[in-house]
Amino acid sequence: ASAFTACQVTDTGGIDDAGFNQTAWKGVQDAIEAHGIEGRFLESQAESDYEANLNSLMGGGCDVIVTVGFLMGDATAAAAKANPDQKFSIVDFAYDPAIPNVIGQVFATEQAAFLAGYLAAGMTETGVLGTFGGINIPPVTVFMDGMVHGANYYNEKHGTDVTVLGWNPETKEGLFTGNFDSLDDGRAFAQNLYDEGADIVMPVAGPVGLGSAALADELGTDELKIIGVDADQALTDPEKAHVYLTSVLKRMDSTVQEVIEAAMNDTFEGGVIVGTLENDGVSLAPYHTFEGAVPAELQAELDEIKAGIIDGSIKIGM
Amino acid sequence: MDVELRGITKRFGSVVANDGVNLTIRGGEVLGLLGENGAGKSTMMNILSGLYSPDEGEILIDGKPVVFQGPGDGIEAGIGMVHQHFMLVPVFTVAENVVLGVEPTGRLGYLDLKRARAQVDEINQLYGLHVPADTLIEDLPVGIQQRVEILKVLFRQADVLILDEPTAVLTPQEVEEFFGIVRSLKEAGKAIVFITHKLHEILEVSDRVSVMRQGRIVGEGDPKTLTEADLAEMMVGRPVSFTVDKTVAEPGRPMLEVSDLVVLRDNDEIAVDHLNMVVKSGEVVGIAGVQGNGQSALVEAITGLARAASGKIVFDGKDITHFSVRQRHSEGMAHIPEDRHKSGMVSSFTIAENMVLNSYYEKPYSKGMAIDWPTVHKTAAKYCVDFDVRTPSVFLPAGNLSGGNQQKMVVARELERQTKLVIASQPTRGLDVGSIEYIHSRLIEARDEGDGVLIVSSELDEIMGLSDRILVMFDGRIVAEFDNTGGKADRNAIGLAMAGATEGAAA
Amino acid sequence: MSAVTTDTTSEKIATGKARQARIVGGVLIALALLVLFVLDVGAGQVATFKLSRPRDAIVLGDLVVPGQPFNLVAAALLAFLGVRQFLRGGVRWTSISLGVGLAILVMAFLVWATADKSFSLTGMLQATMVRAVPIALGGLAGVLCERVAVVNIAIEGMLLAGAFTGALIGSLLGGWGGLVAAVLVGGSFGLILAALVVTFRMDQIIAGVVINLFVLGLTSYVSSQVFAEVRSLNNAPVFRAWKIPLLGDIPVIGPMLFNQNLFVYGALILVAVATYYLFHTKGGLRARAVGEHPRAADTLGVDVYWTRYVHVTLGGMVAGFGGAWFTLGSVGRFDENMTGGRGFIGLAAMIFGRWHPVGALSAALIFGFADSLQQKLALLNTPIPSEFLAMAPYIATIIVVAGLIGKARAPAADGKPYVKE
Amino acid sequence: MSDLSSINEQMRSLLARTARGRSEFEDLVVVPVFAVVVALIFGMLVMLATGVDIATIGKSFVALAKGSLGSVNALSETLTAAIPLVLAGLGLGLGFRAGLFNIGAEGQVLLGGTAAVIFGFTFHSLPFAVLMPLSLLAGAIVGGLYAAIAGALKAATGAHEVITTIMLNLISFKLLDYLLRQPYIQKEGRADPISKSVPDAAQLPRLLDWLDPNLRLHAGLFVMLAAVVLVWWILFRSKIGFAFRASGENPHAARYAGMKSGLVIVAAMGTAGALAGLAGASQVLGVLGRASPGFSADIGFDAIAVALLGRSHPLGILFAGILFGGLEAGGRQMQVDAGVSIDLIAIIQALIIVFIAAPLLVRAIFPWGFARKSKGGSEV
Ligand SMILES: Nc1ncnc2c1ncn2[C@@H]1O[C@H](COP(=O)(O)OP(=O)(O)OP(=O)(O)O)[C@@H](O)[C@H]1O
Ligand SMILES: Nc1ncnc2c1ncn2[C@@H]1O[C@H](COP(=O)(O)OP(=O)(O)OP(=O)(O)O)[C@@H](O)[C@H]1O
Ligand SMILES: [Mg+2]
Ligand SMILES: [Mg+2]
Repeated sequence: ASAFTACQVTDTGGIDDAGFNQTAWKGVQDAIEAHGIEGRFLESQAESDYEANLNSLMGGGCDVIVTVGFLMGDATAAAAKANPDQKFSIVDFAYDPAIPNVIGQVFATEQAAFLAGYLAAGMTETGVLGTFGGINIPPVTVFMDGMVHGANYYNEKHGTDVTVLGWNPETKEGLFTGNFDSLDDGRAFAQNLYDEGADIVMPVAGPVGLGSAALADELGTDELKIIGVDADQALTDPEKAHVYLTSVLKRMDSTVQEVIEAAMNDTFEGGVIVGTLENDGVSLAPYHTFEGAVPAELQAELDEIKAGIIDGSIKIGM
Repeated sequence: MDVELRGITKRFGSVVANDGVNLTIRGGEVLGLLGENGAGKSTMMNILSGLYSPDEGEILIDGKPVVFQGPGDGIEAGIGMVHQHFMLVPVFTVAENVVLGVEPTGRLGYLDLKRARAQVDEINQLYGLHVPADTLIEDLPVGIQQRVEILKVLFRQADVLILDEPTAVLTPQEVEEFFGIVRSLKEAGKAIVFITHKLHEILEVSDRVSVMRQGRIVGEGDPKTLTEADLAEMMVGRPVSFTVDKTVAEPGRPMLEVSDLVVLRDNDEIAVDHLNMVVKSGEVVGIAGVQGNGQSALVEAITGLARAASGKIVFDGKDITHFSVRQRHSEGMAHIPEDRHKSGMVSSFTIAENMVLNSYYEKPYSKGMAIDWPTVHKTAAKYCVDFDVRTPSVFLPAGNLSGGNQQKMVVARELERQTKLVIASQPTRGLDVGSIEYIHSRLIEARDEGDGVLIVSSELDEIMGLSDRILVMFDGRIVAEFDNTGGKADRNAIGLAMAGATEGAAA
Repeated sequence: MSAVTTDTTSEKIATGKARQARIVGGVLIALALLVLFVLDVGAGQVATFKLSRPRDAIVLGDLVVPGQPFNLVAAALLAFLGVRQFLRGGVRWTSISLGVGLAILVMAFLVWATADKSFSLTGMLQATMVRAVPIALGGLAGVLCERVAVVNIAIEGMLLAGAFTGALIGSLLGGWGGLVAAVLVGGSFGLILAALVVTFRMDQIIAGVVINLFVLGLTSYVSSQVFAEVRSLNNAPVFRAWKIPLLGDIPVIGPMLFNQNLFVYGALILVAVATYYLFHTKGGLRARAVGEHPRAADTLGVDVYWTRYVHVTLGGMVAGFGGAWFTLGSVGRFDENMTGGRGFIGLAAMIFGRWHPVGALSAALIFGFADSLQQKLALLNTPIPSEFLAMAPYIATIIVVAGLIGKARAPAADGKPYVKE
Repeated sequence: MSDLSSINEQMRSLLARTARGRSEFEDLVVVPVFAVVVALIFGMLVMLATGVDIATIGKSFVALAKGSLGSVNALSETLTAAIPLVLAGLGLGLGFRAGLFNIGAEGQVLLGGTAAVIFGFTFHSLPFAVLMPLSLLAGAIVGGLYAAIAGALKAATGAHEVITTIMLNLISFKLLDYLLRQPYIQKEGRADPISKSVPDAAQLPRLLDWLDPNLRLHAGLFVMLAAVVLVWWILFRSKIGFAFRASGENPHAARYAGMKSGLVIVAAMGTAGALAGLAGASQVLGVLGRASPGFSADIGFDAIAVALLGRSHPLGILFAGILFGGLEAGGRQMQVDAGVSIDLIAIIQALIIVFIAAPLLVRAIFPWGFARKSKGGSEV
């Protein structure tokens, strides 16, 4: 096989996790489509598989190996050090100091989530927003942080009193399902927030959020709207596309594709890619069905804020 | 209705339980069936009732051959069996147990318990059974449970009644009443098969007797012309002595002194009520009483299985009220429990393991934290030889032994040690005459070696035969005491005391 | 029973139960101190419980509870119960006192957590019911199996199979088709379990574990191979809530009981039917006899094997129905391992509910309550870490099982194979 | 009877052990072989049904064999995966023997592993000879104590161990999530829920890295083998084991024999938990090097199947664990070589257990290959 091959090792969530494994794989697929390369993946059932899976990819078949998630940080580093000629990239993780043959991909997710929080605060009719997470870990809570800060910023600007239920950035405590599997939890937790008055909810728990979308679908979007995370969920969950106000995009697919392209063009250099609003590594997805519903002024404010964040005049969480 | 069994053979693995058995059963007649433990009586009757299917042979009803696929077919054909081990659901009421399988129903499968109750009461009346229809089985004394079994069979309008050791758990009074029931059934034209180990019962109630040994019929006869000794010899194949040979007791120091003992049941009811008694070394004390009057609780308290709520238990001068089971055991107390299957043995354990069930931790069976298995095995083999436990190997599961041999195993375990006090509860329940003879002689031997022996039995014959002194227990207390030197105690008086009649005669 | 002479009453007869009663007394007093000192609410703070939601037909005002007085009263009540229990040691009252005590504790805790805040009580109760459904159905499936003495560890797998089938067939044939298919597939796994344990005399626990492994493997495999490619196969319609006219408008209780979807009503009806069946019909009597004393049932012509087959299959069907809830009654799509251990909790609910359908439902409701309570508390910014709040249902279960139930009695033949000669 | 030589003769025959019968041999050897074959055939059918072509199926079965047995690396992976399964399985088997159905191994693995990690990095300055064994011990103790909670509850109040251990599992997951956020435990300089790493001196050394640095087989192998012997000794040679077994088979008889049921329950649960804790410890000290959410990866649940499959006998558990380890390693290879989803392995695993655990089923499917039994055979 002389064709360029990109390989991915998933973490225990599996390739169809409706989260970072899937989004990263989409990056590989995009690269396949764009450049006619080959791609393959190995799923990990348990953490003890990471090392074994990486080992079985050594031996030259892969031009670049993409790993996913902080849990694979150690295993990837070890493999990279043992195989200095093999190119690696890890999603959602970075090394300090950098490893020469690994590109870390990290994301300033709070920037995009900040916009989502602002947007939601501008759109809510009840003055109450909600969010919940899978487990209380930074890759999850960074979304929730951004949302709360964005809503607070809206309150500051407009003198409103929009509250966000489900996360307290000071105490670092909030509402968590405790798993990333139980779609039913997604529905129940969204119902809980809805009962407390929330009309826009952002679930940050992988596929669990699909359960929240099912509730919104049933209640109707004037009652409840959902903000997706990671990918544009109006596209990944097309059947429920109409319930997503927007999605907080963490463009792992584009960074993965970028890494693959770097490897193909021999511009691969160990270090870190940081996805920000500025480089479109994170962003807000289109409103799709809500295109007409978002007022022009609000849209203008959002553009302004985006610019502010990019130029540093707006600091998140300060 | 006449039933004939022809050439019935049934094997369990390598055991031939029935070996070409022929037997005829006639309406209006009681057939007594005798045989040692494991002779194959229950197996044959289970085949007749349709529970087991025979490997060879056939069953003919009124001359026509029938094949039973299951007990349902047997019931259909009018054959009803009262099993040796009660086939009652303990958490169901009497009525529920009786109607199970032939339930009176309303619409939507509704279980018409009212009608069931009425039907039960009807049969109650007809045969004078006096069973309360609404009580849970587990709350009933065994004697009544026995009647429920009979009620079940009658309820299905059986013409052939098989009664497998129905009297094993009954008191003398209950046995008398039971015989009354049997006679009235016979008069009603039913065919009855009556299995028992008690020879006098056979003589008393049956019209014909068949004796089984090792899966075969080895003798038949007319009870009017046969004696107990004849029957026993037919059964065991050698002459058997019925009276326990024993010398006059020479009581020594008090071995067990129980004073003011109170024991509570699980539901906090009082089972033993300020009871006082003494057992001296070198004497056998028998406790007679109708089941349910606290005998079991008394034994449990003495052996440490139940807590004494108040009172004192002194064993050879030592206050053991708060000793554990194990401490009492090592002080020299031996305990033959009333239910060997439930608590006397672990069926899946080997015979060797069962032989050291409560002494495995002691020398010489253990070294440090480990068990010294070679020693255990040798000891077990010796015990088997000494106590005539018939088994091919000590490595077989104890559950494979017949009941008599299981009991001998338990007795061996308890009596082979150095003991000072032997507490034996129902030591021969369900055993054949050969085994009974053997175990009785062993208990007397223990007495003659200077042990105190306490026998608790619902079998008045056993109490009368073994004891030097008899205590009658009623409602948690000792209500009467009898000197039985030379077997001279008044049987009638004891019976009356057991029924609670002579409160004043208490010691 | 027997006439106890007067001198007995004066002496102290220590029984196990009396000791237990005294321990419970001590616990209650400790709870009183806990409420008094740990859950103490500042003067003038009020806890607000919202009884209606904006769109309810009959709108009730909020339930406003003055925090400090309420918790003082709660502490006093707990102390009274505890002291009474300690001194009198009334055996019969032990469980009741503990139950009441725990209820008071939960209320005091709620008031403390909600001081100067508010949450929707109605929503919490409705969620309690919803969260209880799969657990109750799992528990009911367990009851049907264990009543005929077949231990069903495979409830989890049967739920998962039901969920998967509901999604797949629901996508193809619509909700009702999916529901029927889920029930049938659940029933087939029941049948398989019955065949393995009854006919092939496999250890019941192994058989259950195996079915769980198998279903998890198969559904994950198919969903990753097929659903990932053909999305339309995993997009089933959801049965919507159906409000019963009038009853559904009753404040607080209405939304919980009368404004739910098919599965909630189904679960309630099934529990009622199963109770009627097990305890008031001929079939139920026979089934219970098979579970308690199979040989006795056999001697009376009840076909033990057939009875076990039928009930285990029925249990599987109930579990299949419960599984369909995850997809057809909740989110409309399947995801790997989406039942998340609810089957095992159902098993616990069955034991906790003493092998009785109503008991299993009640236990499931306690789970549901603890679960929805936990979600509310997470919103109230209590100083308790979210992980500990999430533990609440489980800890509550342990306490209740240890304190209230004691030795529950399983069907006597439970787990034992029956061998005919 | 008094004839001494006849008594000796009698004793000798009583002490003769019966030879193993043909049916035992069939159950132990023939049935498993058939079981594996049938399971693979079923696995093939599943693949066919989901549209996998024959060539790929062939490739995947070759990969399964290669990945589990076909090379040093495969054997190393098989044994590595077997270690925690056997350890936890031994604990469960011991519990089953004592009549305790402990579903809680998963939680005990989790907390035992976590304790080993915490102990390891806390006392990182200790030398290897001290730190490694003590870290293992810490895992065993914590696992044992955690299990003993369920034991104590059962002994004191009769709370059913199935419920309490299920609940303790769920609690342990949350507890671990919580612990991993605590600054003392969390990896330095990271906000992710990952514990600090186990220092080298606490790690179970790899045994074959002189051959190839990727061979992961570690000294936990010896821990596992020692545990097999130890559990065998406890169950069948020691006094406490006798009490465990007696209580498990017949609690009434055990009470009659003076065994303290409460003590036996707590001790058996504690021992079982200690073994599960050891499984967790060997996993973190030998393979993972740290704790993270859910690192136990269902070892505790798979171990239930291992223990049952091994008929709660230490040797049986050893073989069952190795079988499972082989399936895991081979399954990974299937994914690598043939691109077959790893979920398929779970299906094959389930089928193998079915057929091994139900000899009657295998006999029904394959009537040949077994000696014919006489009617009304002695299967009880
Ligand atoms: N279910 C069984 N499995 C194997 N062997 C059995 C079974 N039932 C009976 N046996 C064997 O068959 C033989 C006859 O047993 P059976 O129960 O018929 O004897 P019995 O005459 O009723 O004895 P007892 O007087 O003790 O009741 C015994 O050797 C016994 O070991
Ligand atoms: N499942 C079984 N497997 C092997 N042997 C059995 C089985 N069931 C019964 N037996 C044997 O059948 C014989 C008779 O059993 P049974 O249950 O009638 O006991 P028993 O000797 O009559 O005791 P008891 O009179 O106290 O009831 C015994 O030898 C017993 O070991
Ligand atoms: Mg018999
Ligand atoms: Mg008998």
